[in-house]
Amino acid sequence: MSTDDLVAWIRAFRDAVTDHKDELTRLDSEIGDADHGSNMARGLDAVVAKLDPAPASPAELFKTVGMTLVSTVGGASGPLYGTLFLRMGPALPSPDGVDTAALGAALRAGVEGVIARGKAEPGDKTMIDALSPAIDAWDAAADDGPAAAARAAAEAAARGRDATEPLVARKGRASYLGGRSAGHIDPGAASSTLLLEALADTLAAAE
Amino acid sequence: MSTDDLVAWIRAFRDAVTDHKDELTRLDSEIGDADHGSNMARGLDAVVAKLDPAPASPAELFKTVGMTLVSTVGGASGPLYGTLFLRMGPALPSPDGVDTAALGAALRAGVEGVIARGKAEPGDKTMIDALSPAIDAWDAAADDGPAAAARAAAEAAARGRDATEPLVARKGRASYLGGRSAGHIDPGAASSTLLLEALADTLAAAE
Amino acid sequence: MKKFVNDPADVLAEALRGIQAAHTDLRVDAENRVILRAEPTRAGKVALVSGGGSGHEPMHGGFVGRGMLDAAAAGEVFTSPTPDQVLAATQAADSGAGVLHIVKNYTGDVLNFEMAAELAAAEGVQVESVVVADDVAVQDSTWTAGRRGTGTTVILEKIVGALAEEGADLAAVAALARRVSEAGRSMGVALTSCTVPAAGRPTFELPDDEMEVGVGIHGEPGRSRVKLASAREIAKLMVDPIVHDFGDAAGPAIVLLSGLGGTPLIEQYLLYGEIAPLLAEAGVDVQRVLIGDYITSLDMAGASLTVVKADDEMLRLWDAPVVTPGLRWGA
Amino acid sequence: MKKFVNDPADVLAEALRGIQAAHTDLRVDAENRVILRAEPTRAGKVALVSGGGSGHEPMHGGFVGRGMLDAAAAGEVFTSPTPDQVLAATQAADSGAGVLHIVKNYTGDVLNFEMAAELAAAEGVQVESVVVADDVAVQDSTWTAGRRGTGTTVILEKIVGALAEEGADLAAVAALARRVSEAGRSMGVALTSCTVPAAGRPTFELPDDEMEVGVGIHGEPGRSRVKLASAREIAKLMVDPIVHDFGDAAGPAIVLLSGLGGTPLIEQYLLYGEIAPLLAEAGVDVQRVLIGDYITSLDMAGASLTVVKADDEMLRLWDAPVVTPGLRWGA
Ligand SMILES: Nc1ncnc2c1ncn2[C@@H]1O[C@H](COP(=O)(O)OP(=O)(O)O)[C@@H](O)[C@H]1O
Ligand SMILES: Nc1ncnc2c1ncn2[C@@H]1O[C@H](COP(=O)(O)OP(=O)(O)O)[C@@H](O)[C@H]1O
Ligand SMILES: [Mg+2]
Ligand SMILES: [Mg+2]
Ligand SMILES: [Mg+2]
Ligand SMILES: [Mg+2]
Repeated sequence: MSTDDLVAWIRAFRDAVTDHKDELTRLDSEIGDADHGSNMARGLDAVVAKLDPAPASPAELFKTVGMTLVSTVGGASGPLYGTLFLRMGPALPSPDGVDTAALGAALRAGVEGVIARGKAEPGDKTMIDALSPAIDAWDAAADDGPAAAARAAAEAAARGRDATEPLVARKGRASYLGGRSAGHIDPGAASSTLLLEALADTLAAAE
Repeated sequence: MSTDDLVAWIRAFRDAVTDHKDELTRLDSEIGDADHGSNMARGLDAVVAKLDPAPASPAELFKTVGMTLVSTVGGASGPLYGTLFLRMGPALPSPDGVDTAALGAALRAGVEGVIARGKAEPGDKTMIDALSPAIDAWDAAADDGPAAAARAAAEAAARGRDATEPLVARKGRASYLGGRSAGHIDPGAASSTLLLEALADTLAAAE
Repeated sequence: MKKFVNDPADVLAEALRGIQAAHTDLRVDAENRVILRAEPTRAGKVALVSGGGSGHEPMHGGFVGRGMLDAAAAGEVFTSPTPDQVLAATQAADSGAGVLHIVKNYTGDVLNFEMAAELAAAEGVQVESVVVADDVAVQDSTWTAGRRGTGTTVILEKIVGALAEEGADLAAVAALARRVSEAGRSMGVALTSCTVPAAGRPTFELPDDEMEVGVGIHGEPGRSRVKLASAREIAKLMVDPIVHDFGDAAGPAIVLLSGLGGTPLIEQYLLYGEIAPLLAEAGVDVQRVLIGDYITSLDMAGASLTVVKADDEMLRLWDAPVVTPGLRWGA
Repeated sequence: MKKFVNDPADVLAEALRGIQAAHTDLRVDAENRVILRAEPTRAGKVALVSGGGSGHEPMHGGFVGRGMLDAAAAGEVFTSPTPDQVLAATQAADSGAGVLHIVKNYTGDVLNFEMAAELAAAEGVQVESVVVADDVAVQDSTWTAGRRGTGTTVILEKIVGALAEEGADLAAVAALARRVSEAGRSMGVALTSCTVPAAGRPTFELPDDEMEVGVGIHGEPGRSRVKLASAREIAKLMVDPIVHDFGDAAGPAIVLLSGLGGTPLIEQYLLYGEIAPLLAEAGVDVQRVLIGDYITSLDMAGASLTVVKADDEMLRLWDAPVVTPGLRWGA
């Protein structure tokens, strides 16, 4: 994958979040504070504004994305999505060339970073419920090439997102609702699914 | 008319205001501050609580009613209705016996007191628009006896009340609305009409 | 009706109970519904007595205390207090040096305070009255009830309260009160109606895309109903008529932007951010400013702007210590 | 949406402009969205920095000033500020004597303040943090995000601000902050939802005859939805869980009853009239009380009750002078 492919991914993620902004906020209204859509849109707009000229390498791209998210999103999602990207660059075997295995390793490092920061476990009804199965699915499909791995990851993320619906939240604002948090999809799991779907779509188009 | 007849009038007025409390408040919502019904009901409940044992004479009755209204209603209607009754007693030719002419004179004195206090003229869209024609109608029908005079007064009051609808208010809270006060009946004119209707009904029943 | 109430008929009595529970330096006369300073008026000090319908909190009860009012008579919601209440407040507050009645220009308030002043005079209390009529939304005329009294009342109570605290006599206190009253102009805008507890539903219906311009503080509809506008446009709707009414608005001023009860502070600040440059443009030199809920209309969403042209004496007295539940500084 | 706004995306920036226009003793860093005292922190004085999402005004920006905070970082509405903002506030406020971060326990606030503290430490600023988690509506557990931070924050900022003003060192300031934090319990009730400007409609729908019990300050639904109750019953729903959580609630306390933004003062007083006897029954000896809008949730109708068990030092520091837009006495 070229740096351009990865820049296209980030742009596609921004577009997906913009398209789903109201839906993300609506999900966050049910069990949170009605800002996840505006938070992510604000941050990704700031990110995209920094991608012209495009960063020189995947490692630089991930650093820019992570730092910009940290400094423009706020809330819980800002440090968490920020950490995801900040951990990806250093996990790349080489700062430039990125193959399926390398991106898989970077994503895993990113997700582990989110877990370390947020201390959520699978089943806590957070973005981790989409991200964790996604990286496992990536690794399982890695031999079929990046587009296939990304598609598998996106599908796993979507299943993980949907599986948050019956859960009682133990982390994030939704945890304040106790049993009432059940019956609603977690907004962060929904935005994380958009992240992986954007990747799958971008890599499919690049093939 | 006996003191008992006049006590029955005041009780009937209280009952009419209680029955029309929400309507008076609704009228006051349109062009005022949504309290005329509760103001009058509160005051008349306090008045009725003072009528047992019944006052010894019409003059005493009117004084009790006036003083109680002044000290329990508040707002614009408290001093105005209070003044109406406070001026009636002293205007009676004798403190005890009351005939058609005597009650007419008392009512006239009362209404003049309201005008002196409130400085409203006919056409200003206030209770005066019901009270003024009512006392004129009373005098015109006085020869037919108290029940007929009271009925004529009540009918004139109702016409006066209805005639407030197109007027632009120059006194009271409705005046703050300027032209927007047109198209609504004045709440004080509505309660004044209830006062005279209660008198007509009471005297008809006493005949 | 979404309110913290028990029986709507008991709102005033029960709110007074809460005020008494919260403020040990106030004394609530529950029978007469009068809020007083716990300490009796110092001998020789002119007493300031105000009052009006309830539903405008912190006005007036929240302005009782050192440097401001001596007593406030609390009427039912949006209903002027009765002469008995005002008389009780007046007699309790008088130290022998006389009492200033601060009255907002509403027929009910004027009549009830008038009657109370007559009764007080008969009891040997010297009473002077000032009637505040500052609301530029209402056209003034000798044929009408005249302008409403709104935000200038708050500023007047603070400034004149400070003069009374210094020991000025009744004539001087009343003269300053009239000066402040004449120097003030106000204008209010409502985004929603309020709900009078006894009525149980909103006083008026206002569609989602409309607002009322030129409202008072009793939940009455305003002078006109227009399309909901941006804060920037609303600021102009508030500032322009005030500036216009002054003729020449230039000079030092004290400004009050009060929420009407249902509008949160973040919006009030945003609105003030739009008002400030408009005032500057008109030459208003804002020396002091208060932003928050000071004179309200129950739970109405909206705001009112008050500009009082202030001379050096007014500014000095504004800065003097005040210790009340609603306004406090310097002590 | 019935609000004083222009573009919903600009609410925070424009509200900050209003704050700057109104308060000459504050300085607004518009780029970083930080509110500071106009005067730099006195050499040797520990600085208090707080912050959080906007929509809770006057908290926190309105508590910047002598005797309370040195700086506040204002996030977007209901969104924690970013590490950059908190870092800017921290660096600007530090006089060299160190900085106390006062953080409300929300994942976003905790993470962003944590990152900022790491960055500040890397720049050589000594930082201590206290995390307030006082909301008894939320069951505490090591497996969850824990309790929310609400009203105790206001009382903590006042008390600890006074100690810092006296010149105490960072360790002492942080120790007192933890002591106050542990001594506080809060409980909130909502009668309506609020409307986040960027969302444009109420966060949740609440039928006319229902209310939310156990809400926080971000417009989130509460712990349970029940039938609308009388003020008397609601008072019990607020007091009981606090008293129960204390185990033994007896002893001197500072009490805050805060409106959530859309509830007028008259209702807050009425509610306090019901709360006071229940507290007394539980042995709570209310030494000081604040009633009004101090920690809000935009335009939500509702109220939150906070009880902080206070020792003599806390009471002494509570009474010390404070000069901020939101809280002022003694100067
Ligand atoms: N501790 C955590 N670990 C992982 N993800 C979390 C955690 N806390 C919250 N989140 C995620 O953040 C999302 C909410 O983000 P957002 O609404 O932008 O921030 P906030 O909750 O501060 O308003 C949740 O839906 C959840 O997926
Ligand atoms: N100056 C006046 N003269 C005569 N009647 C008046 C005057 N001002 C007001 N009113 C009457 O009082 C009525 C309103 O009474 P009410 O609602 O009880 O008091 P308030 O206006 O103080 O709320 C009006 O409908 C009007 O008929
Ligand atoms: Mg959120
Ligand atoms: Mg009325
Ligand atoms: Mg009234
Ligand atoms: Mg948030």
